[in-house]
Amino acid sequence: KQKDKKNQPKKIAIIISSLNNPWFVFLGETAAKKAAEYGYESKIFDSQNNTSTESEHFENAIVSGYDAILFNATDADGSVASVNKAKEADIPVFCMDREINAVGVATSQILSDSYSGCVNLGKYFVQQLDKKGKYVEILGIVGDNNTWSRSKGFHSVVDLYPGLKMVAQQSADFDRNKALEVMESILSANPDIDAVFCGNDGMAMGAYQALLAAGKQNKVKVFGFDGADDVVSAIKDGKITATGMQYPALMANTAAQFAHEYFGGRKNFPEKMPVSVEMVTRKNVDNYVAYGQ
Amino acid sequence: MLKAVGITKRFPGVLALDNVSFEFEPGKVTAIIGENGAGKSTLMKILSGVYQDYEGQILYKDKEVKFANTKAAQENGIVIIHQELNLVPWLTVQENIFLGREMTTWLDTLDKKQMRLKTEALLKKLKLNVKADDKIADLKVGQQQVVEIAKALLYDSEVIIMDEPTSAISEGEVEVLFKIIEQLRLEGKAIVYISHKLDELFKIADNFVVLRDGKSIESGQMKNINHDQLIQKMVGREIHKLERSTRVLENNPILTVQNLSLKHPYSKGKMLLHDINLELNKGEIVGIFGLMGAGRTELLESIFGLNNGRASGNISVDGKPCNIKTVTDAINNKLALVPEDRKHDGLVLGLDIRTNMTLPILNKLEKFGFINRKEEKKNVEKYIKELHIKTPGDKQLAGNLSGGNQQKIVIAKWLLTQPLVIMLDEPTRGIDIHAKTEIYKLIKQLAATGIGILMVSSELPEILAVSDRVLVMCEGAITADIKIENATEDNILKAAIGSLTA
Amino acid sequence: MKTLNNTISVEKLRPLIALFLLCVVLSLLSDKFLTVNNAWNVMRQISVNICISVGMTLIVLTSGIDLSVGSVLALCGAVTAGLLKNGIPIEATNTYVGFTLLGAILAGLVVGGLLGFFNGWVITKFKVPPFVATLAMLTIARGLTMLFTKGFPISGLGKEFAFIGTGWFWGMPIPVWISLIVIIIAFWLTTRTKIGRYIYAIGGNEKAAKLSGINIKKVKITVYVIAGVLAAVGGIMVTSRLDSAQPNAGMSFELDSIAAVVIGGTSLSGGRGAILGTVLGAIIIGVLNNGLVLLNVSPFWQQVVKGFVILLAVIIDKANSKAE
Amino acid sequence: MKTLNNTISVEKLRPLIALFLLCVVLSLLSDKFLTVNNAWNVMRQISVNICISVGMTLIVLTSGIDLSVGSVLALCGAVTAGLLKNGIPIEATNTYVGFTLLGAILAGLVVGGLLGFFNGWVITKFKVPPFVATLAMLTIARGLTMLFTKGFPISGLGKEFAFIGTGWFWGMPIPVWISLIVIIIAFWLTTRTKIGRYIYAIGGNEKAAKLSGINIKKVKITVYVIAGVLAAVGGIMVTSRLDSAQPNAGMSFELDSIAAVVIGGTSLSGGRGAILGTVLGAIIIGVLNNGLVLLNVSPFWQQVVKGFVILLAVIIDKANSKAE
Ligand SMILES: Nc1ncnc2c1ncn2[C@@H]1O[C@H](COP(=O)(O)OP(=O)(O)OP(=O)(O)O)[C@@H](O)[C@H]1O
Ligand SMILES: Nc1ncnc2c1ncn2[C@@H]1O[C@H](COP(=O)(O)OP(=O)(O)OP(=O)(O)O)[C@@H](O)[C@H]1O
Ligand SMILES: [Mg+2]
Ligand SMILES: [Mg+2]
Repeated sequence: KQKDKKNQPKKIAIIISSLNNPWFVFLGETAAKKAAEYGYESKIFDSQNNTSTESEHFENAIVSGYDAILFNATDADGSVASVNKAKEADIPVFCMDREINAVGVATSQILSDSYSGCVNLGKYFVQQLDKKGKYVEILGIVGDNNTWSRSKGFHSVVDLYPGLKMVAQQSADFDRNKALEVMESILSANPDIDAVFCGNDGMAMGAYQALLAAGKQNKVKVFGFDGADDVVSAIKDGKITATGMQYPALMANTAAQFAHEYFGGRKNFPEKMPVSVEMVTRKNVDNYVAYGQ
Repeated sequence: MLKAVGITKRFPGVLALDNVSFEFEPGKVTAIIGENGAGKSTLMKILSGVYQDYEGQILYKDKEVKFANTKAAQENGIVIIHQELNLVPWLTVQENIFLGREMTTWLDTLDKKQMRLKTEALLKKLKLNVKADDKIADLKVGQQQVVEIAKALLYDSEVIIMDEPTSAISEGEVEVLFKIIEQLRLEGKAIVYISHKLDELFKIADNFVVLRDGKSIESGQMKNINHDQLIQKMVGREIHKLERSTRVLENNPILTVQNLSLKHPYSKGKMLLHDINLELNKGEIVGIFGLMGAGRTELLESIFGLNNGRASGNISVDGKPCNIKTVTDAINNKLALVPEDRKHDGLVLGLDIRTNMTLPILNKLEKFGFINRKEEKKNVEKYIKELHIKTPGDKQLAGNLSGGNQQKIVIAKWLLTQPLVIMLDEPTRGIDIHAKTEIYKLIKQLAATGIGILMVSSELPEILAVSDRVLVMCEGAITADIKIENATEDNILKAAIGSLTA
Repeated sequence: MKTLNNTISVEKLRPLIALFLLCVVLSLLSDKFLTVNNAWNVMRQISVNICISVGMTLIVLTSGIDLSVGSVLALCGAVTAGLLKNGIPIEATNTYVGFTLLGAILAGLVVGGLLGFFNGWVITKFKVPPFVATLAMLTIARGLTMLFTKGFPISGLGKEFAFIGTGWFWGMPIPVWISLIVIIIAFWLTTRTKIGRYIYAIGGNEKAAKLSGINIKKVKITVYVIAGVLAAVGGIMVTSRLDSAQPNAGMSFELDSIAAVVIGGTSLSGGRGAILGTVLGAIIIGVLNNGLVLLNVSPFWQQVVKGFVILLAVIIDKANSKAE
Repeated sequence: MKTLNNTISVEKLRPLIALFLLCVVLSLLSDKFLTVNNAWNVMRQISVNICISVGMTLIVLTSGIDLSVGSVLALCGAVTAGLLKNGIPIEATNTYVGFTLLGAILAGLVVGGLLGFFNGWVITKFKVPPFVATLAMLTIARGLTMLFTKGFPISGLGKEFAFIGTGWFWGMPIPVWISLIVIIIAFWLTTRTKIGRYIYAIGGNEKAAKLSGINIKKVKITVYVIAGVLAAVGGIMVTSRLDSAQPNAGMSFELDSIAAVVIGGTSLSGGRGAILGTVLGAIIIGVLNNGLVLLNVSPFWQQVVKGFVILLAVIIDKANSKAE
């Protein structure tokens, strides 16, 4: 039986927190493509933002004999138990984008640093508004830790300036349509805002649409996070002020490459490999395409 | 034993009982008599703890009582057989009989064995041929009613109230019930009996109470009053008994059914109807008699296109053979069916009279995407008037009307389609004597205009009073075809029992 | 208008009381609530829910339910956007069949109708309970949307198309016009036509309806088709407003729409209720969502408050129906 | 055992056919499917859904519905985790009241029971339709979870607690033991006790049940309380497996659980159905989810396939019931 297995191509499971968001779809598919380039069979699992679905995926992947897992966690703490299970089964796990809060469990973690990315965005935000003005924050799903790492990074800077006043903080669940509706209502209550900070690019586009409808697109600065297609070109057109560019392709490719090297015999990987989030603005936007440089 | 003093009960907009007083004695059967809506059921519901908000007093064994719920009444020895069936369709006979008073073992779990034994004994006593584990939904209406009776007889009670227990059961079962009532009377129980079938009352009742419009009109001993007097007290005026038909009709068939057979829906090879042949003439009223489960409903439904796929045979209307596969086909061929259970099959109780009446003819009323409501109203009002339907208006919900008026709406609904043949399944079930005679008159009037009428009934007097000819069914076959002048209760019943005894 | 008076009876508009109370409270709490601008906001925001809920009302009146509206909305929006942007590729000649604006919209509506037809067919032909049939469709249509879009939004659909969701006409936003037209047609359908009567009859007593010669299957399928088309209308509106078809559009819209129906006084067991009630229900939900944001209630508390207000609305409704 | 034979009638186990077919197909397609390891996997995975669905079955039998299970599960899991980790802070003395493992679990169960009680109370006292009452609770309990956790997961709950979700006992995973016990109790409740009988009676004909002296309100409230407690059991299991209480745990669990109930042959109009059917329904869904992963079906196609298989399962079930 062991022999059988050797002759078969290695199988890689790609477990993604949610395919309901194009950013993650891109992450997963890039990883799958890279794995295929190395000649491995791979399959994408959708955890649907649900940590217990995710743990089922781990169990199923372990049983069905996958040889490595490229993993995008739903939750830093909640996913640890699952990764532990894989470790016990001697299957390497490479985390992409999202961290898990445990040392020595995942083989390596290739992480996007949302927090410091948002710190940078916050600095730019302060500069653009000249340290004063009213702004609105649109949060992602309030039960999602990404929402909070972004929000906290942003506030760690912005809250230092008493001239910047947050007049509304609302959630739009990372959803473009909800962001549009929430923004419309916020504009009713606060017609005189100067900026919007959104937890992801989808919501930034939704907020922009609301501003456009209200004729305020030139007055209010919109900030997003992710580096999605629409937003990169919107920055070019001067519609959106800035976004945090994450590198899903880089992370996915690195993770797949690490798996390949693992099969080749490499044993020591960096526990954590941060991939910085770069800020994309009108000035440097020409260096970027969607999800990368 | 049970005495009521000055009972008054109001519903929103209705004074259902107005200062009613009476007394029930042990060892006596008291009949409560009154038209539909006179307040009989309401009174009984008060006595048995269903309603708690009423004025007046109830004295039970000389003490004033007020029951908080039906269970409290039951525990005090007062039980009621409700007019509407109150059974849980998906539970078994045994489970229904013991519902709310299950026997338990020392572990407080259900003692199914004991309950089954008791149920079987009861079923035997009532001569009901079903198993304790049969589901209620699989029973015929009549059998269900017997289960209701069994439920009431489960425990020894002092007062037993029966609200129209015989509205859906056949003569045989009525006999069994009467024997049981006789026995209960000997045991010294007080029995209250409500029925629209006056003949029954004269057979078993000792005393009577007449209610009219919520007031007690008179009470006394049954032996001191006769049939006609009783009716007059009830309605407040005289009612003429119908004479048997003596019409002579031409042989001019409007409906012909040949070799109609019907397969059983589940059991392969079993047939519900065998080779039925019948002919109905223009203007003729044919009564179809049979015992419970004889297949009369199935026959009418098969003709009406409801059993497509299972039924076979040829049907022609007015000489033209027609292929009836759906109800729509039947309507297009000018057939109409007034179903057996008007509440479940005949009416949409939550919709108003107008909507109910015009459902089958909306096709004709709609022009350019709009229902012609003037036309509709005209049609509806015409029949409300012609059939003397008592209602404040055509926007009244069908569910708010009395049984007799509901039945008239169903008939009006079908008259609107201008049918050549009307099939009526138990048209007077649960309807008071006054409304009944009105419906008989109506049937005769319709026949006089040339409509052919098939009327299924389980009441022999009704069959004899209305029909021009009587067909008798037994086990899915027609066992007799008797001209009215030759018909007697004897020869009809014999044919109905038919092979059962042969 | 004597007859109209009859149809819009007080009973059917009972949710008005809850709505009125809600509006009073909100305008006391925020001076921004009762402004023209905000009114248009609310109306534009609820227009999608109104379209969907009108279809849902018809279905619920026949004592059915449709859980698939959200996914159907997403798929139809995606199809319209996809065709508009990319047309249909023809591999053999390596060209595309382009679609005009109208063509793409029509295609979206047809897809909605087909999905609705499938729902109705499964329900009537195989007697699958509506809950299950449409639950399956919820999953299927979402999967198809993902397959069609490959998981990525389809954006940049042009000014013309965006006009549907964002434009104004005669001083009123286009989405509000659309929902108004939908309401009027549905009102006419339910109160003036035979199929409307049939819908009520089937929900009230299916057996009696059958015995009156009504073709139950046909009516039911029609109703599901209408609901599918209306979900497509909603999908096109959402897509146009965002200038982008989102693969996860319409998630859990079914709950909002059923809530609108029920708050509007339509009985989930069928046969009783009215389109105008549903419209009121949708307005209540829309006003509530808007109000919570206007008041800047924290997102954590919002859900709690929203739940209690919905409960309250229904309880007020019930209490009033008793008093009558 | 004549009586047992009676209770587990063929009719009630009809979904077995669908399950059997599904298993045959899957084991032909994947050699991994029929392994001991995988069987434990599936059983562990469905144990949460089984707990919830058993409660849901009781509610559906009374012709109710519970949309709030997922949120209640999340809140109870969070409460247990929070108390276990942080206890209750007492501001005055600046200390904490610590909770033992058992205490924290008990508190979680009590919260579940209370939320269920609230559902039942609203439904029976104000005659709010169960759909609306529990829809409101869905939102409320989710909001409370967010408030309680402040949106962050509560993790690091200790080995002992993790044992509940991950441990083994006598060769069987603990969650499977728990679901087995739940099934047995519920089976006993529905077939051997008065309240079980009353549940069926109320769903079959509420009026008849009332006239038989059954205290409808009491039975209904009891049922919602049981369902709440079972949701809490599920929540504790989920939390323990992940060693972390997630604020958005249990999202859309209500759909999976209603699907299990309906596939298991329980009628949504109440009065007919059985616990064992639901268990089969949950197994079908679990096997399906597991099988689709084993077969390497792409996630987008999975949804499509899953929808069709659910439809098929119900259609097979229906077809067989006719043949009988
Ligand atoms: N729940 C109720 N709400 C309002 N009115 C009612 C209710 N029940 C009965 N009524 C009214 O009270 C009156 C008495 O009704 P009741 O059912 O007691 O008549 P009944 O004599 O039993 O008639 P039947 O012979 O048709 O059974 C009728 O006018 C009826 O419409
Ligand atoms: N849906 C059904 N499924 C199985 N058997 C049925 C069904 N309907 C009727 N039957 C059987 O068909 C036979 C004829 O029933 P039908 O209802 O026609 O009798 P009926 O003469 O009208 O009696 P009733 O006085 O009860 O109305 C009965 O033996 C009955 O058990
Ligand atoms: Mg009565
Ligand atoms: Mg009959």
